[in-house]
Amino acid sequence: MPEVMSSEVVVIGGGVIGAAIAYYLCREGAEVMIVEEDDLASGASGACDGFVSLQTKAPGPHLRLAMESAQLFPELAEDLDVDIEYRRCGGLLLATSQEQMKELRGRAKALKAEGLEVEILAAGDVKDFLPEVGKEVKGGSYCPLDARVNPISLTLGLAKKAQEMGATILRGCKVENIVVTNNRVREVHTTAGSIHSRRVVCAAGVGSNQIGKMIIVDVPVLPQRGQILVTESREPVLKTLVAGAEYLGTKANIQALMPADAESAKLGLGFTAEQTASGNLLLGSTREFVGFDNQTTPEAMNAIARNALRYLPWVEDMDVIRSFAGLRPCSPDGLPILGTIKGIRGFYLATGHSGDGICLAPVTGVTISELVLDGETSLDIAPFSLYRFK
Amino acid sequence: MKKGKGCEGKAPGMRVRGHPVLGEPPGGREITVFLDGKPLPAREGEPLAAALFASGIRVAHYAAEGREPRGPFCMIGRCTECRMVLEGKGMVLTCLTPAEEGMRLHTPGRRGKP
Amino acid sequence: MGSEVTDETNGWQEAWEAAENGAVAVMDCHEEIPCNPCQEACPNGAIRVEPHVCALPRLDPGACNGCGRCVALCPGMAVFLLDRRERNGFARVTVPYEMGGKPVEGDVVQVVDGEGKALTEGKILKVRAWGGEAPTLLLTVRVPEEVALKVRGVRYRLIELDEGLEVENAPPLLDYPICRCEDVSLQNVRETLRSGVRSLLTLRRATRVGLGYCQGLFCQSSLREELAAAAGREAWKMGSFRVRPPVRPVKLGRLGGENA
Amino acid sequence: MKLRRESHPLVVVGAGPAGLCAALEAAEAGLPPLVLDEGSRGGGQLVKQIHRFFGSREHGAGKRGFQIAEELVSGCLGKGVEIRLGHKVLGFFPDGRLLVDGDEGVFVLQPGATILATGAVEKSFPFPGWTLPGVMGAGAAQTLVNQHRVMPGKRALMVGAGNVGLIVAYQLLQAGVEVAGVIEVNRAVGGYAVHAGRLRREGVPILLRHRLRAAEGKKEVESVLVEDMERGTWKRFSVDTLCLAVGMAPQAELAAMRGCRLVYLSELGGFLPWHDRAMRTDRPGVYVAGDLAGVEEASVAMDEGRLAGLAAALDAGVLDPGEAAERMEEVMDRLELLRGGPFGEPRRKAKERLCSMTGLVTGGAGRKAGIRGRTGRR
Repeated sequence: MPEVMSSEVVVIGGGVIGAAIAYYLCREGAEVMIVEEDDLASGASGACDGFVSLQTKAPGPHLRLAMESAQLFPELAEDLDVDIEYRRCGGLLLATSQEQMKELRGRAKALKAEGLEVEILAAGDVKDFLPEVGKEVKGGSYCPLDARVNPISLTLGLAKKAQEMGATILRGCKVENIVVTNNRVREVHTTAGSIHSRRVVCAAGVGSNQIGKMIIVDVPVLPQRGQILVTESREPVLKTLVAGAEYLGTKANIQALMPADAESAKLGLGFTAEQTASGNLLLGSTREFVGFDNQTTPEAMNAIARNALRYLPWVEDMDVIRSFAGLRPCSPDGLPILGTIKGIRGFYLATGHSGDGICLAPVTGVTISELVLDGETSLDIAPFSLYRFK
Repeated sequence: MKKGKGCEGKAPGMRVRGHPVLGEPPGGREITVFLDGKPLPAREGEPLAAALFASGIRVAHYAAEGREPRGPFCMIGRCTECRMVLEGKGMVLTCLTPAEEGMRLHTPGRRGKP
Repeated sequence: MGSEVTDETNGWQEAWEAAENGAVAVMDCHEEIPCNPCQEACPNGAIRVEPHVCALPRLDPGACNGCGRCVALCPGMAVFLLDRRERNGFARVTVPYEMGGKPVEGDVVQVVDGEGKALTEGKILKVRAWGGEAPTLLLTVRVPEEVALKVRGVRYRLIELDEGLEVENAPPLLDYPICRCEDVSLQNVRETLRSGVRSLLTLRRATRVGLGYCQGLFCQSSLREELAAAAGREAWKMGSFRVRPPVRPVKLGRLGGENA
Repeated sequence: MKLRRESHPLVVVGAGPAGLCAALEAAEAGLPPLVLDEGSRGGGQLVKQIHRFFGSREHGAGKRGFQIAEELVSGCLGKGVEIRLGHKVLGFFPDGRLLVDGDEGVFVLQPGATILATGAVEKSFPFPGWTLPGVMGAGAAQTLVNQHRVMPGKRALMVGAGNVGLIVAYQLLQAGVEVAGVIEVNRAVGGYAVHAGRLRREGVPILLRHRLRAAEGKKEVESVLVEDMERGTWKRFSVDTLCLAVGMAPQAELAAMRGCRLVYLSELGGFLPWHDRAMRTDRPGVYVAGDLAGVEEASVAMDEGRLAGLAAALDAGVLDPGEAAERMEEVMDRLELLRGGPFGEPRRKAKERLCSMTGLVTGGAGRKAGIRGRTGRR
């Protein structure tokens, strides 16, 4: 017979969001159990780039959330025992047409109005940051606060620290049902046994919809595939994060920044590049709704490589040694879903980060831990409520 | 114990001559490639790694921040230990890259070098 | 000499007797290997590999004319010719030869046994080549009759056996990389395993093993064994890295190249 | 600009003995395939084999490996088989498409059916000093001396007294490399006695119950430490080259990527794609042959290739089922015999175990069922 366990809080999902929530809960002295179906960082957190990018967030609540999160990273880098490779390296957003430039200027203005430092660069200025850019590049914007981090190390580091503070991590443990009585969460049934708990956080990423069904709540999170190419390791050649304006276009659904050709539009192609601490370039990426298929495809590999050559022609002689695909937990508007559920006490949602999970993990952790333990949050999370979609 | 003849310093001359089954090697055109700036004889079309072996050179690159020399291990393009930088091409597997006149090879990773 | 004949199933006794009248093949083939070119080689049908391809060859000495084709074509170089025609205490032995030295008739060589030990010095009486475009040489040497059946080859020079140099104390074994591409040491892997890691994927995430140029081809099986040792399970049950294209490195310029 | 696409009714990956025989057989049946190989010469590992081959006439026995390679290549060309050399298959996607890098650029190839004959790769294991230049696979040394005609070093020690170790040690001698010895942890030589005999008569010691401990040297191999397991003592051999011949493993990455179920059989080299007697995997339209389907002799690879070629032609509907059955029976019978004898027995049993693993493919895995296969159910 499976044993019966209990915990003050159960966090469903051992990705970066679950790990961050567990970490901040433990810092407040809570008793936490992470239930992970596979292994830590086995989903999107282990198959993504390490962008902690601010200038790609939508001005408003989204940006404020991200800026809050960005402030938490240096402290995390300090506190975690694992080197999370956090570097405030700055980020470039490149435009390949005057229309895109115009759009970027408008956005920069809006971002600045919210207090984010963003600089508009002419084509000539871009060369200060990159050895060489493609002829199509007309300029871009630069945000010095953009940073990068190793997403796997971040997830593992958060989980490890949480564990040291008393959290239990159940790996290979699948949630089968959530018992609600008298409008309150009571119990979580898992393949490893039942866990008595009055507080359950759903941080299950692309599995959140399935978890929601257990309590008859529709959590509108769909898997969105993003493919990435990995190159051989090189000496440092890329100081900053680099993204193409189309990345922003496909991410935030901005018509003026969408890829021009039909094939790229179909793939949701947007250029991203970063160099990891180990020297590999990660080149992205796509946005495709293909269910739970996390294979890479010939079309996307070709398209990503072709796109990379457009922006950074000097990558031509670099070897691609691997590709991978992750499934972003995507919400209808691309913003996270944070908060409680009407009519069920003790159930909290922290999902739908739509590709911003790494960036928003610290602030999600802090906010959800406040919500779980105090019932209120220092940051207004009303804009991220599940009920904004209704 | 008999001291192996070949253990101290390999001079050029590692080509197989007068093979009892295969006879003399088919004569590819003698060409020159460059290793870290120094000329090196090679036969046109043979893998670069073979040309290096022919001159007794077995270090392809340095790993572990320049501490560890590495050389060809599988000769069929799988181990990737034979990789070197070929000017204009980037990193190549020398066991699969045919030698051409004037190619310039560089030993990557050596400490104190780019 | 009959006592020297150890394998009568291969017709050595008969061959020894038949050799009085001229060259005859002696089959030194004692393992059931799927192989029958000797049968194919013989123009007289004197060699039979029956009932199937793994059977040991049988020679009918009466039908063998000592042409030597089987000597040249045997992939195991396990056939030789014996010729006792001289009847003066000497025999002629013909062995296959594929080493250096470019033998010519008249060369004096070391005649060796199956362990490479010199039996006698002998003069090469005859050099023939047989077996297609890259032929095998057949060298005929004259040796005292009493060693004839021990002859397995000839050598131009004998080398001392290298037994290695005895090492007084076993030196301490140092750490070494288990993953060559990412330079992950064995100790690093073992420490990570001690922290409770039990899957290839987690091990990879924690240490970067298998993330390099070769895609984990070279370290995967060693990692499985380390994992298995830590988990007390069989190595093959420890899983595999997921295969991610490209399975061979490819230049970005090629992958993204515009092709007609 | 879109990724170039090409399609072909039958694609064979790998132009070794298995791939070429598969191509020949399919071509004869009226389905001439497109053969891809990343090497610069057709014939796979045969091109570096200079010894005469075992087997029977059907396998080119008595001829040298590179000669067999030449014959197979010209045989294929004569039958209208297109062989594209220097073509790397970068991926075999679950939808059945191949991503290929060749002189025409990177392109997508859509095969009607695919025969994987990707061969095997030498195993290696880590030990102190194994990263030093001069330590290499026996096959690498063989490639150097026989194909590229260059010596890997002046004096070598071979690890492993299986057939590969014994043959390569002999061929190093032929090329003019001194061989200090062959060491083997087991109590007996693993390879054929005739191969051991050839080496011994050249004065090369085969040291049984000796274990490799370390390769030593500053920049390259200068010596090798070996443990005498019987006496518990250590020896140092002064050599500049250390060759490892410790077995081969099927190169199953493409099969794994395609989603073929892999099974583990140590007698056949490790993980390999499950297949029936007609070389069908559990993925429709995907066949395997040769060392990928279990590391064995070249003669076996050739016959397995023939089976795969026949099965592909049969399943594609170009070969009369009766004729196919007859041809397959003939090849299967020969395979049975090739796996006879003490050396083939463990492999024969392993293959039998493999083919009897049921529940994987509809149509069953029995011999007759294997022949009948998926005719008419493409």
